[in-house]
Amino acid sequence: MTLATDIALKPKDFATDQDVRWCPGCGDYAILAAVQRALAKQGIPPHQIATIAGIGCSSRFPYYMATYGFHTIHGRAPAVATGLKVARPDLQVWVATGDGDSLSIGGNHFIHLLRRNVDLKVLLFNNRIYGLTKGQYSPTSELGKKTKSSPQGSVDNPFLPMSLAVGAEGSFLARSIDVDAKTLADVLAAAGAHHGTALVEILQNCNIFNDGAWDHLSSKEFRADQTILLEHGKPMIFGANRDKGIRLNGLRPEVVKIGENGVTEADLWVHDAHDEDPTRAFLLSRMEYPLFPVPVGILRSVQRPVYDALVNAQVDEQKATRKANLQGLLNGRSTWVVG
Amino acid sequence: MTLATDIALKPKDFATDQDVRWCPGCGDYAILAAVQRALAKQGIPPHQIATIAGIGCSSRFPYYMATYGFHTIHGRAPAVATGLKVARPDLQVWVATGDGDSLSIGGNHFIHLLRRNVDLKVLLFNNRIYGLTKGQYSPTSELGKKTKSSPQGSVDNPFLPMSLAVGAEGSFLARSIDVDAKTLADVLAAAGAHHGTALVEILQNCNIFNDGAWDHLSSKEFRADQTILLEHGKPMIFGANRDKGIRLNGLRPEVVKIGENGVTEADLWVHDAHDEDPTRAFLLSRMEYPLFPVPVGILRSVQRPVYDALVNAQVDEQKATRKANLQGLLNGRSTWVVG
Amino acid sequence: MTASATSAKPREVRDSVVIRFAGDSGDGIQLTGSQFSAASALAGNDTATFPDFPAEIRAPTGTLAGVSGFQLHFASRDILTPGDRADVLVVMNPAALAANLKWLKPNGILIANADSFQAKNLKMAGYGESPLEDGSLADYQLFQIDLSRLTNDALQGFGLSAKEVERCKNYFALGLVFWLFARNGEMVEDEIRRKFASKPVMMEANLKVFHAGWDYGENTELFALSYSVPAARDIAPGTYRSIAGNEATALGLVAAAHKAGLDLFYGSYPITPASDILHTFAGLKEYGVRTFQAEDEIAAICAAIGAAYGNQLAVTGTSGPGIALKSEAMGLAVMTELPLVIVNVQRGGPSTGLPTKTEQADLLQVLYGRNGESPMPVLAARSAGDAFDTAFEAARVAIKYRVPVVLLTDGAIANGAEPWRIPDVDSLPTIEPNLLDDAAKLDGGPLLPYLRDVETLARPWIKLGTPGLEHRIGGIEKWDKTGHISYDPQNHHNMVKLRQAKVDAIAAEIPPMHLEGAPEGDVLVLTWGSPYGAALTAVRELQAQGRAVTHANLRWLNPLPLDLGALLLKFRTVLVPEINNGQLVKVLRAAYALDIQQYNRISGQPLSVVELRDAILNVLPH
Amino acid sequence: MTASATSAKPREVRDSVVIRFAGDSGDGIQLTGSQFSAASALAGNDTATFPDFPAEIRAPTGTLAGVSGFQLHFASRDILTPGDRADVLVVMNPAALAANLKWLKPNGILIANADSFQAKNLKMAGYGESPLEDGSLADYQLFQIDLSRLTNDALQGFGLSAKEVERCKNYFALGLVFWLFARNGEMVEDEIRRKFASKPVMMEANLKVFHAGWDYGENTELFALSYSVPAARDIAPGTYRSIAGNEATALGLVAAAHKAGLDLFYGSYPITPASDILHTFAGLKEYGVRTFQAEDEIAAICAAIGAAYGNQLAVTGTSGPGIALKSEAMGLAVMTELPLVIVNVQRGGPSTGLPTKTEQADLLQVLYGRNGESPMPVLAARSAGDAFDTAFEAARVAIKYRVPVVLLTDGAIANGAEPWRIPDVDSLPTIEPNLLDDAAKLDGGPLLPYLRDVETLARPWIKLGTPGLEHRIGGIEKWDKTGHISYDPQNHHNMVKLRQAKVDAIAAEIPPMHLEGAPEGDVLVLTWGSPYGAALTAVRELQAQGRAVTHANLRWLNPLPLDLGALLLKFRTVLVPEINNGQLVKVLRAAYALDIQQYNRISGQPLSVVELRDAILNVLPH
Ligand SMILES: Cc1ncc(C[n+]2csc(CCOP(=O)(O)OP(=O)(O)O)c2C)c(N)n1
Ligand SMILES: Cc1ncc(C[n+]2csc(CCOP(=O)(O)OP(=O)(O)O)c2C)c(N)n1
Ligand code: SF4
Ligand code: SF4
Ligand SMILES: [Mg+2]
Ligand SMILES: [Mg+2]
Repeated sequence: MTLATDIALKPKDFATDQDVRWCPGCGDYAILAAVQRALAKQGIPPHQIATIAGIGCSSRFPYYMATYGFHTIHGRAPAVATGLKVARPDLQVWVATGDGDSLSIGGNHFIHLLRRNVDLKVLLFNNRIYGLTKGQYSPTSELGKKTKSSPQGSVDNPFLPMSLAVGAEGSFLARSIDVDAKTLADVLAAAGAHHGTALVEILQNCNIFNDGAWDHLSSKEFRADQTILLEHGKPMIFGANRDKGIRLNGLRPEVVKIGENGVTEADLWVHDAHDEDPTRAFLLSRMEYPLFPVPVGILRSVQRPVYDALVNAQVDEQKATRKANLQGLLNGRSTWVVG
Repeated sequence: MTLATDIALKPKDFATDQDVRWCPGCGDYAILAAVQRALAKQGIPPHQIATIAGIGCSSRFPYYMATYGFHTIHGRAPAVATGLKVARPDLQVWVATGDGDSLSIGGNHFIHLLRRNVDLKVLLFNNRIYGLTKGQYSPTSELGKKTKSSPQGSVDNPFLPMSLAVGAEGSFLARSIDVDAKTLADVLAAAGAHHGTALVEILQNCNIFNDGAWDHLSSKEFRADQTILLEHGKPMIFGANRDKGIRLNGLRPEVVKIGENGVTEADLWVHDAHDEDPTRAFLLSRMEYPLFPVPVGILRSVQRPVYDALVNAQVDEQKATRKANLQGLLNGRSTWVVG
Repeated sequence: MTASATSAKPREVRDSVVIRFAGDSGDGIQLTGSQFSAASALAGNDTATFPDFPAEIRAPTGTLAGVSGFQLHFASRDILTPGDRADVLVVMNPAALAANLKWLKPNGILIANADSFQAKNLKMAGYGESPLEDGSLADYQLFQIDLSRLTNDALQGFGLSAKEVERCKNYFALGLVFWLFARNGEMVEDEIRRKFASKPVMMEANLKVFHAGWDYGENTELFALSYSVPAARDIAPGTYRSIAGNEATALGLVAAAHKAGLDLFYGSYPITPASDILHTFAGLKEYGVRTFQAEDEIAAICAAIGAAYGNQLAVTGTSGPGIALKSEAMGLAVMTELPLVIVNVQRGGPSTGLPTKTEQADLLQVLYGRNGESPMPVLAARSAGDAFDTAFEAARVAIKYRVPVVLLTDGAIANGAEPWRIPDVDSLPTIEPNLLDDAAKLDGGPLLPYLRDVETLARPWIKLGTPGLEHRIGGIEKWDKTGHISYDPQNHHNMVKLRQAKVDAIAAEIPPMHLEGAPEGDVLVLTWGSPYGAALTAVRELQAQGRAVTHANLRWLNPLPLDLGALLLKFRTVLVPEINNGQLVKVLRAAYALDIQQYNRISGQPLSVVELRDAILNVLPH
Repeated sequence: MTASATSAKPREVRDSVVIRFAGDSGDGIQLTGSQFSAASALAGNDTATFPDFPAEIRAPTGTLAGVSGFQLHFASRDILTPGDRADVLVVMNPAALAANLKWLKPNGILIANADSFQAKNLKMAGYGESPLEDGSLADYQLFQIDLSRLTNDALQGFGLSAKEVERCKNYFALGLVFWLFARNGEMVEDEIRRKFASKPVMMEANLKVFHAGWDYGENTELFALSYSVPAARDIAPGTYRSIAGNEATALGLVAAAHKAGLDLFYGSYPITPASDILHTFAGLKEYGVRTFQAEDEIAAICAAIGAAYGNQLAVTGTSGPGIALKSEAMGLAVMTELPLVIVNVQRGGPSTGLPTKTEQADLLQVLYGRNGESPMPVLAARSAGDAFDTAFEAARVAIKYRVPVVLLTDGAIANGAEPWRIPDVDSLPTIEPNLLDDAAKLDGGPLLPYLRDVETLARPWIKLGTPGLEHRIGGIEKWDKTGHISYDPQNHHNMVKLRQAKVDAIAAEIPPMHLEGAPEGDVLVLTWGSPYGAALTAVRELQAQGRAVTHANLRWLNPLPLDLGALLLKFRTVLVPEINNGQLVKVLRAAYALDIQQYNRISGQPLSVVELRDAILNVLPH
């Protein structure tokens, strides 16, 4: 595995000299800055990192990261990254992808990556739109959304990416918002440290084709009341006055007011990110605006066997127990001699 | 929509004259018979039904069904069937697919079908193996499984198809076993009646490449104790002596003995297939051998908007409100005359 | 007073003018260009346009990467290309100048938004000193205009923010060029009124600015004369409109569906430069059009195949990378012999390549990019308007022969608009889908889903839902006639030959080659797709000089026209210009074992008249 | 006493024999065939085999669909094909007879399991009366043997179930043919001992039955004489083994990885007939082989591309439909210029086609089946053993030139085994991966990921994880040298030409064409892939008759050998036999604008010597 160095790294050590070509005001800028900061803090030098992306505005990410990088084809970043990670477990591999890239054309690789639990860190830029192709609805766009390709409103029921990821056996699931630098820093650090597939959904604003899609969560005005920051081992409290909480009523989470109707902090759901049972993560994945504050932070983080490690362990084990002998291999089981 | 006829249909009305070419002893035979019986009972005549399949042993299904039929390409049956159903909402469309066909190469179409809730009935023949290509592990094969392509044991963590389907917003989820004719008949009837995507996972024995994969559930000896038949509105009871049940302890289902430690039927989890909240279905999807009896029957059945119906409604609405005028369309907004 | 008032200044009459607008992606260049183009068409000019998009959605303002261009050729005669180089270049900022000056003819008119030539913008465009001041533009007629300031002046008292004012400045530029070329501004005014119907202040502001631009031209002494390009005379009579290739493609297919009495199904996944076809279809539900924005290109074509099985006119469209993904399913359509139209709007490759640029390098892919012997008819449109007819023809053939058919267009055709003589719907041929929709038609015989029509070799298209016509199809080899699965060796051989014969048979109804020029001579310039216009223009120029050059264009790439082989032999040299590395040349050499000359520039740009004239001169006897 | 004891009956010496075993899929036909084949090889014969699988896993017992066949040609001379028709046919049931009689030569030996010719089986095979009794087999030497009863008799007292007894009967048949051709049975006995090591009763039973078969031949009066095929003399000296094409492919690639000092990555998704490559690799982890059974073919190639970027010898393998799916990613490999080997084990198409049958119809697909100008080297193996060398060569070229390379084999090569002279590992060429693995190598200059080697035009293969060599690649067009994204028109043109030039440059190291026959004459028979053996055999026969016929085989399909064009001109006629509709012919005509004759049978079966001889005679001057 990659190791942190002693030399202090700075965010600019992770920046390339390429002009950044997102629209002015795009949420991607903040994410790029956050990732560069997080990597600097993590301390693994750029040459031990690879950044792999598909196609989309967000997928231009590798060009701006002074690591090794690969801007692949639409939807296939998880597959390319899987091959790279299996071949090179010594590198830390990040995947940058959009909601179209990962959940539309790349949906299959996305779910297979999660079930295999390959040691990749996946940044899913969810702007609920196809940015690069200029504004068609995506698999996370809301029902009824009017876009160029859905003038009467979309009739495609959207995915909840975190629900899909739970169903696909995801071991690390986190969410943040482009403008929420603090939470983003925390989840990126945790993703970097996770061994296995670390999925980070980042709610991102596309100010050109879907401006304000997340305003109800991201604006300073609403954020405290309409999101909830998950902290492992802590009761689930939110609100500008931190006077609201989530209580579990059987299988059903409900919003309660602390201090009202006899509700105290002790009644609240205590977040357990490390619960082996994915049910809590599933419940969190379904907490949606406007009925619930939307969870940000780490929804789930559990350890389970890691694909690339298992593959390499089998190779090592076979190398140790069965000596390679190419001539013997070519000879096979039975030979005869002519002449 | 298709309508049941008055003329009584017989299972053989749904059988073709083609030789059935599965291996002798294959679980697919029982499923074919069950489907033919279910369709006869349902009463929609063969010409109002289409059977669409991908590639695999199980995907040969259409050749044996005297309905309209299409044996497409590997993994793509949901997509072909979606196009057909959107174009022809008057037909009842069944999809036959295997665990490799639907969850490996076809995984993306599978999850998108479920989220869109296209009105298709999907029979997922899960034999936990690639039958047609002669025995490689599949996305439902257990970790450590030794096959031709995994001589040291598979390192691919499997999907739980029902968990994946819940995560993908499935509206109707059911499970049965090839040899359990009674449950199979019931879930097939319910699938036929459901409006939306009806997914039926059928645990199927491949006696050539994965013989006995489901013996722990299917054999008469074990079935009563290791499966549990879900009945909407009824407490979850199982066991040869019907003396065991499932109780919900907060978020955690647990197996209890009725009559022991003061447990009565009233303490048991009452199955609610129509719960809008998918959490219960998720919990059921994770009840696995050997810790739990494996649920068979209908895990979930809820109504939500149906893709093909919505598409056709928009077309009808536009037809009603904006008169088609091809010449006007060709003329466009501004024209000029020459000569 | 509208901006259509007559000018008091002297007016010079020109035969044709090429004008190029360039600015930041945010500057509304495409809109400005289209409106000028529409007004020219309304004034009776023939027109051809070439929008030149940046690859980024919005690169940072002022950068080279963010420059958007729109070139328009308008003339008092029949023209075929957007023009090689511009007579007039309008630039909104230094980056636009830097990226576009190479397109301006020597002594051409250069109108520059002088306001924007400040240090920061100059630096982003890679300039040291301002080119407006360092004498480097001496070879052009430079007009420096403070567009931003003038716009601001015009809008005093409107109470608009600086940003809002800035957004109006393209109408100042438009007003000015309307004056310069004596265009009638009513259309623009109508458009402004429609667009800003809900924002009366902005409506008034834009109208004001548009007029201010016109007045500026008329009143300042900057411009000594204006120009006029009279209405074209050699244009076929009829009712015309302006149309871009993607829209024409969609309309051609809708018309075919209408003429066949079928609903249309379009399965697609967004991709540049094909997405506008999806957008167009999505707005045509009242014509019985269903669109399916699929999860990927594979699902898109598979759903279309399902819809074809369900008896709709099924269409799927994409660009090159999407065709690659569809190729397995294209084979399924070949095997199941279902009608299907596959539109490929070609762009620069390989791989992601140059998504916003044009190219013709998918010909071999659509001909051969499938496993097994998998023949498929292939047609190509030569221009935006021609896309309508070619799409209609593709659908007609698909339905008649029960085959998947490929329709090729490209980025230049897709986005470039040209005047289009609107066909009379009644005069379009009727398409007979001829569904097998009644078991009684079998006359008591068995249903044979692969029984063939003697003439077309087509199998029946069976109406799903009909009692007694239940049948099954699939991708495994089929027995002739019954359509059952067959592993029989001889049957496979026969079926391979039959599928080929069925495609070959279409050649019988391809009209004879249309020649522009003599039926024999020194050089035949043979084109397919978008080089048509430039090639024909170059050939006409040379013909006017008395050279023995003929032009012909191929709409049909597979099968090839029956008379093509003989035609090629009639010329000393056959020259094929393509925006690829010589793909049609490969096809022709393979078909006729003849030596053929090629001209290729693969730079993401349309071929120019000048380079083609030189290329022809090169192979002409000296 | 083993079954190798000498026979007391007279023995006729034969030069070569073709034997075909046929029975139900459950009858162990493939095993029986392989063992007889191995024993023949051990006895010094040259051998060639052709397994003929049913498409179904296990069609119901006794049906035509379930018949499995295995044909073996063994001879006392160098042979190249499994033989057109059989001298001996062994059938286990009526269906096997019905499906295979057409392969038996007139007066050939027909050994029938008479027990199985009962009403039910006869009916399933489509027989009315039993062909054993109705005189219809009068043209053959028919031997009716009650295999089941005799096996049962032999196993009295073993306490086996009827089903178990039935499963032993193939060893009776094997013992009998071992006697008939005087083969040494030790190998079979060893194999039985190994296979049933954990089931001693079954081990003894099978040994008993095998001997019983041998004894039956020796003792009954049914067979008057036995045969012997002496060891071959004209075979190159060396150590031999029997190898099937899929295994040879895998071993060739492992050997190349070893010689390059690299680990090997194989990304694949199971598909007939390529799956055995995956199975072979999965068992070779101690050689540094990592296999990735992907979720689909797209993931398989993409993962391989990732591994290539990560500096392993990356390989992906599939059959035709899988290539169709991989084509978009193949373009990515072209654009990123990474070493990658793409194996295509061709099968019958189009679409799902004939999955278990052989064909050569993916040549155009691998050459052209990608968007844009996307050239890729293509090699084809001509036989099972040759797959080793061709695979090695494909890997060598991929590494040397940093290009994706296609290796074509086919169903017949993949599953057919032939004797293979085992190469000496030390004598295999070393491959120099020449990684750029140290920033110091840049000599202070900037890292230029698309800087080209002057000779090969290869770009550096940069060792990931090296400080100072961080760089980024991708599918968008790149600037020459820097590898940055570029939309520059002229650069795109140059890069298209460069990618083509790089592939073309490989031709310089392709050895001159190897000819079997004179360097000029009446007919050149030019093959690629599996028709090689039959074509060469036919040519040799005709040469023996003094005809001016020459044979040559193409390992390289792209680029074509530099001397090929001139060679073709040396013959009055060039004849290209292919199991497709004339794909190489298209390529050659396009390359050389020459008329070329073709012979095509597209029936999922190998071409035969006889038909090729006739085809050559057809174009020979009379
Ligand atoms: C095979 C293929 N199909 C389609 C496209 C066109 N395409 C590029 S990006 C994209 C979707 C972008 O959406 P998303 O992944 O959400 O990224 P964003 O631009 O919003 O960041 C599409 C459809 C492509 N490049 N390749
Ligand atoms: C594109 C493509 N890839 C691979 C295959 C080979 N293939 C056919 S069926 C199959 C998997 C079958 O497994 P499953 O879907 O579980 O069906 P089963 O045979 O077990 O019923 C595979 C890999 C194919 N036909 N097409
Ligand atoms: S289109 Fe949207 S997502 Fe793309 S760069 Fe612009 S603002 Fe960002
Ligand atoms: S291989 Fe298995 S799944 Fe396929 S037909 Fe045979 S028993 Fe059934
Ligand atoms: Mg997006
Ligand atoms: Mg299976």
